[in-house]
Amino acid sequence: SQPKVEEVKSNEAAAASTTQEEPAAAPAPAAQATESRLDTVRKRGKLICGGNKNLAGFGVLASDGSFSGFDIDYCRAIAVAIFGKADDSTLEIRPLTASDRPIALQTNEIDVLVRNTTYTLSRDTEWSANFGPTTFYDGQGMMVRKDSGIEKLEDMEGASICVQTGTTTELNLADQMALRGINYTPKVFPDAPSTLAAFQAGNCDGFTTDKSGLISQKQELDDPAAFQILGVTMSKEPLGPAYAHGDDQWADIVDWTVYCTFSAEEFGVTSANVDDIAKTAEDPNIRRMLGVEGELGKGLGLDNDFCANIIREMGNYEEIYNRNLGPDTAFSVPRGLNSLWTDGGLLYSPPFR
Amino acid sequence: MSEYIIECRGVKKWYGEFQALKGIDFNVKKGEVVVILGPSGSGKSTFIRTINRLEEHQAGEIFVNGIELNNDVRNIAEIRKEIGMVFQQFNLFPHLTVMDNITLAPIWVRKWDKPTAEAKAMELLERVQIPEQADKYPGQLSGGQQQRVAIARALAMEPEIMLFDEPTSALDPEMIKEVLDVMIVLAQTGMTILAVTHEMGFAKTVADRIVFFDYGLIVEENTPDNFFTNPRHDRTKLFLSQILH
Amino acid sequence: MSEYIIECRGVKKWYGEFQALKGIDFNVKKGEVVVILGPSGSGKSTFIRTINRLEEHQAGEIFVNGIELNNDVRNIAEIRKEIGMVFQQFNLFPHLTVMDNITLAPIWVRKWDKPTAEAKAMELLERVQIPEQADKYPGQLSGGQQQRVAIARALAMEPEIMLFDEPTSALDPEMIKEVLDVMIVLAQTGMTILAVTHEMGFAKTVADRIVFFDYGLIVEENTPDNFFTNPRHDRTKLFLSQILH
Amino acid sequence: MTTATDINTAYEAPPRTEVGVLGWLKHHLFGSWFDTILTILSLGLLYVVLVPSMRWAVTKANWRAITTNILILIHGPYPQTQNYRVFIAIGLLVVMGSVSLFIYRGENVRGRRTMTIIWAVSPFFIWYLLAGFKGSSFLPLIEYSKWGGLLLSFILAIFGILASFPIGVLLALGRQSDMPIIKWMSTVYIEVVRGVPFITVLFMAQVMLPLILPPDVRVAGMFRAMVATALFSAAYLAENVRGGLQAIPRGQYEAADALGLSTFQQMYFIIMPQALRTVIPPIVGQFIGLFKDTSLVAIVGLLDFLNVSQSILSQAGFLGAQKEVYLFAALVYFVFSFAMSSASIRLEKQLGVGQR
Amino acid sequence: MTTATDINTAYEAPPRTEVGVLGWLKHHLFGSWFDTILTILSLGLLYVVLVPSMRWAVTKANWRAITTNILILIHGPYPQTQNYRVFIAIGLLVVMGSVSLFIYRGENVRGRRTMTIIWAVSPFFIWYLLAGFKGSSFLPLIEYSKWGGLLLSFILAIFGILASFPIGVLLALGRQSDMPIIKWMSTVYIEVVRGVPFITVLFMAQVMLPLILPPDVRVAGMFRAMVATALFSAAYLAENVRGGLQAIPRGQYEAADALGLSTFQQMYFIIMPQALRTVIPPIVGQFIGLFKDTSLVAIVGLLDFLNVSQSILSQAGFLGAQKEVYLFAALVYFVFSFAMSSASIRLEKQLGVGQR
Ligand SMILES: Nc1ncnc2c1ncn2[C@@H]1O[C@H](COP(=O)(O)OP(=O)(O)OP(=O)(O)O)[C@@H](O)[C@H]1O
Ligand SMILES: Nc1ncnc2c1ncn2[C@@H]1O[C@H](COP(=O)(O)OP(=O)(O)OP(=O)(O)O)[C@@H](O)[C@H]1O
Ligand SMILES: [Mg+2]
Ligand SMILES: [Mg+2]
Repeated sequence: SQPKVEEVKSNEAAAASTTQEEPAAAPAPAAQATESRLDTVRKRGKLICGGNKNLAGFGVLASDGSFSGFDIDYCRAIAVAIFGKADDSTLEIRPLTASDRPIALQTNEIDVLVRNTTYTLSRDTEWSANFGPTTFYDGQGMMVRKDSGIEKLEDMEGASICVQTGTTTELNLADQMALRGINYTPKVFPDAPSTLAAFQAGNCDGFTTDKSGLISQKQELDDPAAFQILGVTMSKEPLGPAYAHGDDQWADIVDWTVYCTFSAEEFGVTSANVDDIAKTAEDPNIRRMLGVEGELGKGLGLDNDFCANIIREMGNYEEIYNRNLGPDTAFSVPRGLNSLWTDGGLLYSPPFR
Repeated sequence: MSEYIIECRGVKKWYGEFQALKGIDFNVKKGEVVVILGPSGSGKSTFIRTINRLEEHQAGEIFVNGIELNNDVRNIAEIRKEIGMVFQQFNLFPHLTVMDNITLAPIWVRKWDKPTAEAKAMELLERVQIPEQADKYPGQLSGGQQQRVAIARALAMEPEIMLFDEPTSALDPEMIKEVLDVMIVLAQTGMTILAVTHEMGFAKTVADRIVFFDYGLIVEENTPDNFFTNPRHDRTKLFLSQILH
Repeated sequence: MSEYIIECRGVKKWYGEFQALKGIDFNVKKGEVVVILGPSGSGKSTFIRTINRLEEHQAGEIFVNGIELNNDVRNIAEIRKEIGMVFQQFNLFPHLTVMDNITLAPIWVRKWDKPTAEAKAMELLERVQIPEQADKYPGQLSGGQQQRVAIARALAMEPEIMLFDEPTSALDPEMIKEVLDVMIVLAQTGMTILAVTHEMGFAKTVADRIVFFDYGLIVEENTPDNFFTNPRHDRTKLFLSQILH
Repeated sequence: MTTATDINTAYEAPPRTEVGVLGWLKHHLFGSWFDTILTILSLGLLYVVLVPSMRWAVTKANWRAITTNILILIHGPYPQTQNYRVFIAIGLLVVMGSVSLFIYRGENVRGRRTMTIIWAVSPFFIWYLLAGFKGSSFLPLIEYSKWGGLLLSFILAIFGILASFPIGVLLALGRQSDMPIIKWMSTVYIEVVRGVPFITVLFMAQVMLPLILPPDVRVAGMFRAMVATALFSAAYLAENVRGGLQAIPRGQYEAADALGLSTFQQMYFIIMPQALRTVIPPIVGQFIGLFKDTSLVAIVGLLDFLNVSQSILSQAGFLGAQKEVYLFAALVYFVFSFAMSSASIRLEKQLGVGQR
Repeated sequence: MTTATDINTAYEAPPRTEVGVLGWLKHHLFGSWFDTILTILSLGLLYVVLVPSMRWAVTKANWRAITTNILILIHGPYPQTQNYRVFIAIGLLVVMGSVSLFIYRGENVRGRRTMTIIWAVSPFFIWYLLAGFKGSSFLPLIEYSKWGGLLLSFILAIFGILASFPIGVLLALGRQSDMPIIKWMSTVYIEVVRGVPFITVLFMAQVMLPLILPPDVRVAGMFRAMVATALFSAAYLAENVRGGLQAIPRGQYEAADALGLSTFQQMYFIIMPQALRTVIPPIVGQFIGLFKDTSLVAIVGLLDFLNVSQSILSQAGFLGAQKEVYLFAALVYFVFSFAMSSASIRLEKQLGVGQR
């Protein structure tokens, strides 16, 4: 039944037919086809990026009214790729909740979604969306009180577990516990703060979400030292940008923006040295990436030096990571899988050529 | 035709299945003062209210000043301008001052400017002898004063006809006198008046004619003298015996 | 002491800074019928309402049946059981049937059982001649019928004293007669009655005594005959001249 | 002129200006050109809105998102092996409701009294039917955390309405009281509670309560939400009732005083029935609001109807079914709100509020 | 007995049973043993609740979460280099408010008229002050997506109130209308909108609107929320107004008719002023509710006050500051709701609703 569902869904999103009248819906796809997403964004003068405002380290509303975080930096990077800079005039962050993000994508409210969204097959099909390269490899973990005596999932027979609704987390939890034959009571909440508050208040024995989230949210607890994160990883949670079906040029722009940050780290290009390297580099791989040689950027419909711009403004992957999650932050999340393939991690950029 | 300012021919009126007026033929000359009497529920109020279209009649014809009262909204508006009405319960607008109560319609219906309307209002308040109450609210006045304001409000539109529906029956004895005095002066100035009232003193002294209603019909029409001393109809006699206890 | 069922000594009452009663000395014997007259605002209602503590007096003493009216809640309850009151505006409970209006207090205050209370109510309704209206709601009755229900409601508590505060002044002429008839019968059965009313016929025929109020004081106290034909005080004469127009 | 010698007490029948359905239509819908235009316009609007909606609903919409999940929509995570208990409860209420329609219309006093007792007892019966008993194999205990869906929404709304009613009435009386302490306390309560968002109250209850209570006392989230709902709603109700109290003429109090009724009797028999009657529309409006606000309890982790609906959207297979799910949820809320509203209008008519 | 020969029209002064503050206290707070117990109990309650709360607020609480973020709480992501515009707007309103207090109390008709005109013009002025102009360097354009915090909550609430008022009145009149089409349409609108949760309406607006409009026409989320708020609130308002209309005696309509006032004049001068006056309490209650419901607009991606507050909880420095943030938010909502409520009670008193 899966393909059938997909067909229904994609038709529906594309044809945009709802309770409104049929005829008005018909021209919609045509109109979209004539104008590429890139043209729309250029004409508008700004990129609209769906983000989060409630996840520490990934998407937060800062005291100065701007958004910041790992995901937000990727929104910025895309804006830089298109406009050469990312500020209020070229980028708008649209804070979304977990359950309205697919609608925002489908209705073209946003151009791209970078909101700690796990890439899964059903989302790929049923959201009528595609996913770009994974920017953060996460896995679901479990946090418990240190004095609870729980050391592994198997100790959680009969326990209650706080989990946020509308997420893959909720579904993974069910799968993993069923797999292990553990009975438990899920307690679901609509957003991250209320989920954590319930855990803090002692309403549940365990608290589950992506490990990166666990690490940062542990800091939000009154007494972080009284809690521990179990070693188990219950799922694969590849987080990355997502965009609506139907515009391959746009998909390429988002994808290569991400790859640009990977490659830059691999080649040791940083925001500090990018201009020097552009002048002096001899490695044709680096020269092509930075737009000194070849027409790669033009091929995407962007400026030839789009990647140099990204690195100058945002830095390479390592800089972005360290700025938001690295050792100098409150979270200090170890790189782990999020290391370059050369360091035994999973980050791997196809060649710029 | 133009002899009468009000002409009614075969006026009938139903409330649902209940017939309140059963064919009233009745005319009033300009300047006449007519008192309507009758037991409770006989249709007095209904009749007087059909004349300015507060109730719609379903059969018969009513002409006021030669204009027929029918569904034509302009006719109704035209006729209402010429008819002032005073209710038993005063029906003053409690949220407006006495002055505003009186000037509202002249300003918005007759389109007078405010100073003109206010001058006229003060003149009328003097006529009903409460000029000092102009800035009070109705709730701050006694019943007699309220009813006099209601009369002034109706007169402010300079109507040719005044309708009174039991204007004194919600009042204390001393206040009744205040209001009757105003009505008597009004009658003497030549205003056409149609009044439902049980004040026999008023009926005797100023009415040109007395009309007696029962069961939605005019049972007797007579001069005041004859009506009280020599009523033609048995029903009238019975009624008088109860009233004049 | 026990000669009088109501005794008032130097009763004074203020509304804020305004003094409504200025020292009333006044006694009523059992079975007496007293009519209270006076211009509007003279304190008649205030006085009659202090007797069953609807208004609190601030100086002087009031004894009913020998019990003093003071802040003691039990005394007030005791006295109210013995006093029935009929208001100008009837004040029936619009959401209850006539029967329930009448039986409510006997059942819940006198603690009678329901059949007893209903039998008594029917008896009273027959006395005021509207037994057929028992199951209607007040809104479905004419004013005269409503006031008769109000009288029956007050009588149902079998009070020793009945207070009437202008019971007929909200009524049409024909209905006034209905209510006065009931009151007259009541007076003839020996009930102690204190009535504020401007019905001179009632005052003349059944009152044992007439009391005239002005400015919060008793100006004149007299027998009906003397009061109307030979009033002692100038204020009384002025008042009578206005009433008897 | 006309001098009737004999009084005609007979009546003529009123003239029939409009006959039957066609006459009514002609008179009301096409009475003037303005009416006619309006009628045509609104028919057009209906067509433009309804036809494509219906077409979408019939051909395109993926109602499987609803049908597959109908059980959890009705009762949330309540165990499906035991859910016959929920349906028995629903059936019971439907039967009681239908029987009541007859009984309360009729004149049978005994029957009405019996019915009233049944209504009074039924909440306890239904509660134990749903909750069960510890260790019982016939009716095993179902923990409160398993109650969800429409079942939970109803429990919250009904409890909220029933409990806020007396509290609200007392608060309204308190605010009118002569005793300054009672007056102040009522006023402060009303103003503070009205002044703070429901979400904040729920959240505070979530964060604060465990700090106040001894650590081993745990109040089920459902009870916390029930109490919060009732206390919150009571403040609004109090203001509505106060509006009704202001409409009662002084004469009613005086007549009751003069009859010797105690303050309580006066309130219970005379004042409250009239005061409440005049404010039926705002009270019903508020109860409808309360019913809808029950969805906010998601914040304390309860799976009420709206939250169950939303959680369907994260099920693989129905990730894109927002329109269907939200439409269905809106429809369900509408049906129940409309039922309340209609019942209240019938009640208003019966009590004759609109007539004067 | 007493036969006054001369009428005494002089008055004595009333007896002073209580003198000054102490007398008042004695009379009201310790009048009976019941009063006394109540007084002591409530003082005790105050002590138990207030003292530890104050101690926590002064010694333990980390108010830096609020102070650091005060600007975004006030105006959200509005650019801080331009935010003097917000403060000018606030200052202007405060000045206008204070001046009005004097002017509307006084008798100066010209002054009152001028003030009214200023009030009528000020929204446009403030709007342009805040929004700015494209390309202007003096007042550069600030996009609507940057408006947030209390600023946004206020704009939504004020627009909601102002716009729902006329719509609600028209709907109420429509529902009372003799023309069946208008009556039906009003009734359907009122019942449908009241019957559906606000979140659902917002969500539908979110999903449906972009599908209806041409793809390059984008309605800022703020406008969508404004319209949704107003339309939603109007349905509730209509029912409240209808309650007020039912309280107007028929005589008022008849008197207006008899004077020859047109239907519109009758409504405008006679009926509405009285109808609205009687339903001030429920209307104010509803507006307070509206103000608090503005927090639901988070669903269309707007950063209203409550959402900004919540997002503070994810800032690295204030991860555990739930209590402070929620308390502060509750306090802010309370202050404004209470101000509305107090203003309404003053208005009620001025208009003499409570007296009869
Ligand atoms: N709106 C109405 N609906 C139904 N019946 C009505 C209505 N108004 C009046 N009636 C009935 O019509 C009849 C005539 O009423 P009307 O008010 O004209 O009598 P009336 O002579 O003025 O009596 P009263 O002296 O009591 O004012 C009465 O039987 C009354 O019950
Ligand atoms: N609640 C009140 N507050 C202030 N003043 C009042 C109040 N009730 C009555 N008064 C004043 O007390 C005086 C006496 O009022 P009362 O009602 O006793 O007069 P009355 O003789 O019954 O007059 P009427 O014939 O008009 O009923 C009046 O001047 C009145 O204005
Ligand atoms: Mg009449
Ligand atoms: Mg009086």
